[in-house]
Amino acid sequence: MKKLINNPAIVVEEALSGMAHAYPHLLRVNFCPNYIVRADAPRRGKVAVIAGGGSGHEPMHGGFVGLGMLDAACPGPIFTSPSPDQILAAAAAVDGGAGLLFIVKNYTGDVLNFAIAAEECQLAGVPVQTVLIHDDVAVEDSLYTAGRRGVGVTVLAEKICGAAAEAGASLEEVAAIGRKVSEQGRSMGVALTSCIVPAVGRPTFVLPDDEMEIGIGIHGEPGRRRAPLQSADAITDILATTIFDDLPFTRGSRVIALVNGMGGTPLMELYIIFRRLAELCEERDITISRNLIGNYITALEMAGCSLTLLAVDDELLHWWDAPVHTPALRW
Amino acid sequence: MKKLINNPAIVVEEALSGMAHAYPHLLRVNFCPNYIVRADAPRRGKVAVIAGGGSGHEPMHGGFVGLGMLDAACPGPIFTSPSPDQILAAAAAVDGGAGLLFIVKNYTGDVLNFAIAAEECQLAGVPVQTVLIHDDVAVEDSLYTAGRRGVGVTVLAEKICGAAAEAGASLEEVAAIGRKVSEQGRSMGVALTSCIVPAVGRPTFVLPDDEMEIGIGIHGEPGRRRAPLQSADAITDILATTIFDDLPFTRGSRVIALVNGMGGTPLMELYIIFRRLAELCEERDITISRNLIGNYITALEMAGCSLTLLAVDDELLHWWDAPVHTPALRW
Amino acid sequence: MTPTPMVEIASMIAWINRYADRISEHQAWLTALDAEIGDADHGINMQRGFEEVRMRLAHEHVDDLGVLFKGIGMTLLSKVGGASGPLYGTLFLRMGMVAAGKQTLTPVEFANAVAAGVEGIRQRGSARPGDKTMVDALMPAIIALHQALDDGATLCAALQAAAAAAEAGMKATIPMQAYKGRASYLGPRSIGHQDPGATSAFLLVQSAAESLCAAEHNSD
Amino acid sequence: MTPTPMVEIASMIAWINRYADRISEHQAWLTALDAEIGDADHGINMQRGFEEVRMRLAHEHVDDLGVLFKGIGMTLLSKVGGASGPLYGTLFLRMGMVAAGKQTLTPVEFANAVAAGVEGIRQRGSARPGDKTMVDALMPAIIALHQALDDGATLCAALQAAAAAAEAGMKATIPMQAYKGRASYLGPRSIGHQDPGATSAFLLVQSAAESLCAAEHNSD
Ligand SMILES: Nc1ncnc2c1ncn2[C@@H]1O[C@H](COP(=O)(O)OP(=O)(O)O)[C@@H](O)[C@H]1O
Ligand SMILES: Nc1ncnc2c1ncn2[C@@H]1O[C@H](COP(=O)(O)OP(=O)(O)O)[C@@H](O)[C@H]1O
Ligand SMILES: [Mg+2]
Ligand SMILES: [Mg+2]
Ligand SMILES: [Mg+2]
Ligand SMILES: [Mg+2]
Repeated sequence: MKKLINNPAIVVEEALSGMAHAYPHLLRVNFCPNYIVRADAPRRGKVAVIAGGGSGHEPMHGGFVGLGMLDAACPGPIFTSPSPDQILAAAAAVDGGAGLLFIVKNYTGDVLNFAIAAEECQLAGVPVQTVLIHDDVAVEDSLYTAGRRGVGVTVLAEKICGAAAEAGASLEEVAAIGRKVSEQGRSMGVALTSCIVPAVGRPTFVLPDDEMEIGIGIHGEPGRRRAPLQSADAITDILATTIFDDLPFTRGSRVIALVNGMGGTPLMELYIIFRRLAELCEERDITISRNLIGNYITALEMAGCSLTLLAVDDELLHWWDAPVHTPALRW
Repeated sequence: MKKLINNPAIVVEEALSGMAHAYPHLLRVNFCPNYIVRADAPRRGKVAVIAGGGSGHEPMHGGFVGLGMLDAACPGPIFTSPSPDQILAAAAAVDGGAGLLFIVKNYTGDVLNFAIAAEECQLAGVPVQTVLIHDDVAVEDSLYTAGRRGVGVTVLAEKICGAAAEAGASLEEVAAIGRKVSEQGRSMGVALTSCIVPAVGRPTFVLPDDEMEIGIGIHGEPGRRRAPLQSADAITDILATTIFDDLPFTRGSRVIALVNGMGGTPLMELYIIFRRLAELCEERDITISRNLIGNYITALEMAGCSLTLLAVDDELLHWWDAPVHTPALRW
Repeated sequence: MTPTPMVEIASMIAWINRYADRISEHQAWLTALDAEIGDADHGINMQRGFEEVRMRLAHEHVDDLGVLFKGIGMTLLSKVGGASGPLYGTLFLRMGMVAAGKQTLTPVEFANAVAAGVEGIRQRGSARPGDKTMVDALMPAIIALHQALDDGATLCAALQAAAAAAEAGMKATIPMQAYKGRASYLGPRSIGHQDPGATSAFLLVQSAAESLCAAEHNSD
Repeated sequence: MTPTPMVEIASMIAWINRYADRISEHQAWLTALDAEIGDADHGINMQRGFEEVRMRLAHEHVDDLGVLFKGIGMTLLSKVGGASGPLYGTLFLRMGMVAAGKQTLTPVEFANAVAAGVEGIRQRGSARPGDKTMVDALMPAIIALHQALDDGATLCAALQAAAAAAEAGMKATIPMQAYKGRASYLGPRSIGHQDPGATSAFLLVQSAAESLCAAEHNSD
């Protein structure tokens, strides 16, 4: 296992400590339980936007704490959702009296832990709304399954809800905006390599040199199917058309496009993917109004990428363009 | 070779095409010869800041084209410096009548190609100044060698010179600021893996699972020495103390610190490195006034990192803090 | 006829400590199972949680089974994380509600407490039998436990029957396609792998049988 | 005594085309040598440049050796990139200056043109013999070439002597530590590897010998 770490047992804490040293003007880090909050938390009268999930997806979520995005992030152990007491402690630190918005990726662990925390908050009289992100079109959706995973749309939802909350929108308004994002965004990913969970020390799966995993999530797990490695264009075609075939991308729509690296893929390759995605959108008369290209929601050092398209209107673009100042997203 | 590419022969062109699609408001891409210029080039009366080098180091340099940073970037083939005609064409596209500043990393190829271009410009009556970046303390410096490589300081010099040029400083002033940055910055890097040059298809070198290369550059080449893999803290100690032992970091100095990923290293690991670097600086009474943590000057998908420290005063911090709007750096 | 041996606090603590041992022994195995169809952390999660439970049990004196189980549940909830943390946490929290205020339980009361816990897991996770989760080991176990006690078996014998049922349930997850949890993302590719949560659940029941049979033997 | 055979444009084009063949054949080898102590692109760079040269030569009619060499130099300058582009580019640009306006060269004039080119490389790159660069193959070659011509050898024989000297110079780079170019960053670790630029330089001289000997033979 080749990693720049000291001890697999404390990678999360040491990384958090690095963030605390690097961004004191933006955020504060608490240990035991671990959470990250805005430097100026709590903001009185503002809806507090809280997200969390396993670590290993950096910059998500901690890198999105700051003005116009998250009030708090709750990092669990690597690939393991945070616990309710962690979420509750973060919530207490950022509660500004206007309610809490939980942005939760649809994984059983995240859903259950945030649900327990939400129940506790409600019991204590603190209003909570939860926006569930479940955008991965690789996963079949049904009433009788765990449903689709939450992946790239999470980043967009955090930005957009964060902007609305910063502007003073009410909890119901921010939640409604978040649900709109969740409904209108779709993603799909591919892996060329697995990754190594530090405490495990071996790759989660092994891929021959001429194969790829299609329909992966963000936890170094195998995907929906294994296929022969193909060209960047062919891969983009697979991901993008699966996304297009799902609702709600129609001719004439505008989208925000995220070409996301999984942690071990160079930016150059993401540009090559974006090139093809732009062609495909043009063929379908879909306008890429905004884009984001880089490592935003990762799976440790996995090589691969994911595409996310979010259908937007003027309202969502307005919140997208609103100022943001966090370690990983700033304008 | 597992890469998200279509054809090794045209990776650079396809990536440039992706950039052209993604950032039309920031930059324009020219093909044959390949160069990237600011969308609003040429800026009349402004010193044009031009950099270039082999591709494979993304986001450097193309990702730094835009307001407050580079006027033009000349991307060569992967790891191969651009040619004089490429540099001349880019120069012609951004020349605003106030002269050209070439920021050149100290590699024989870059130096020679930019020197030939500079001679041609001078012949044509266009004033050119060249700032040479040679910050890699892993390399012994001497009159009789090629000298030190240019690595991380390049990013800082491009930002700082770009800010001064944007503010209307003269060619001599911008060049003097660039030389100050070059004199006051030092870097060193480590690799945990090599990388694969697309046209080659095999890793440039092979490292056993328990070894690392210390003192690497940014071209996937082996470093000064091979050593047993150590902890993140021990590695940071090696890199940082070699940097500290070189001029000009004294007690009480302020620095800009860059913890740079080589392309395949997750952000989490860079945070762990930054944590230790912050401790080491504190022990030495060196204040990290600003920091940058992420992939800024890379070697394709190499796993590893480099540290850069730049001793700064109020003037350099002023230019550092000035607005910048490029694909990869923005505030 | 000897009086029905009661379930004591000491034997519950013995059960949990034995389970913590089993989890440590099998951590790598549970994680490897999770690597095949999940995210390679189940053993790590469970070990983190049960080592914390073990430590707390060693330092706290408890004389109420409700308090004991609730404490275990809260610790699991805050230390395990992932899907298994809230689920195993709920199991013990519900057991704690049933056992609140008691220092001993009859075997049937114990079985009822466990049944309430398993019902809590089903409510939280809404997994149904056949979805390839821990429920597939726990449901058969609780049915076998009740059945054996109804048939007059000792708690030891009943738990042995429950462990056998849990083991069969665990193995039955191999041919199943997952519909809940992370393995469901794999769709048909989840077939052919044993569910890690069903495996840790079997170990839990097996540990109960081992430690309570030892307790029954000692009290003879 | 037959008149000294002159160096013609056609044989120069044959030389360069033969060299382009050699580079293609040995691209992987040159790149592999560069992977050991450089950045694994020397063969790729040279092939890119000389394929472009070959293409232009096939499409352009030239009847001035100065124009021919200058064109080759400019193409190399714009297509090879890296360190070798400006260096080999300079070699041919300088040869073009010496040969300007000529349709043929005597062997001595040819040797002088090459010598001017090598001197250009030394000026541009400021490498000295022993620095482990292409200079270590080119300097001995040019000395041997002049020497042989002085001794009355035919151009073919003189170029064969030059190729032998270049080969020895190339091999002599193996034990050297690099002080110029990318290999210098490796310090003592550069010892024990053959310099890729010295290797491509040897191939250039060898190609000259091969193609000019063939020309001399044809003109017999
Ligand atoms: N909805 C559910 N109901 C019951 N058990 C579940 C459910 N979802 C997952 N599980 C169990 O949890 C186990 C995985 O636990 P763990 O790996 O610790 O958490 P995570 O899946 O979050 O990484 C699965 O093997 C399965 O038995
Ligand atoms: N200063 C120099 N003078 C002469 N030759 C040099 C010099 N620097 C490098 N070279 C030659 O260039 C070769 C490398 O060329 P190439 O790999 O194409 O360029 P780069 O080093 O820029 O990748 C070296 O093997 C060496 O022979
Ligand atoms: Mg997990
Ligand atoms: Mg090169
Ligand atoms: Mg798991
Ligand atoms: Mg090279």
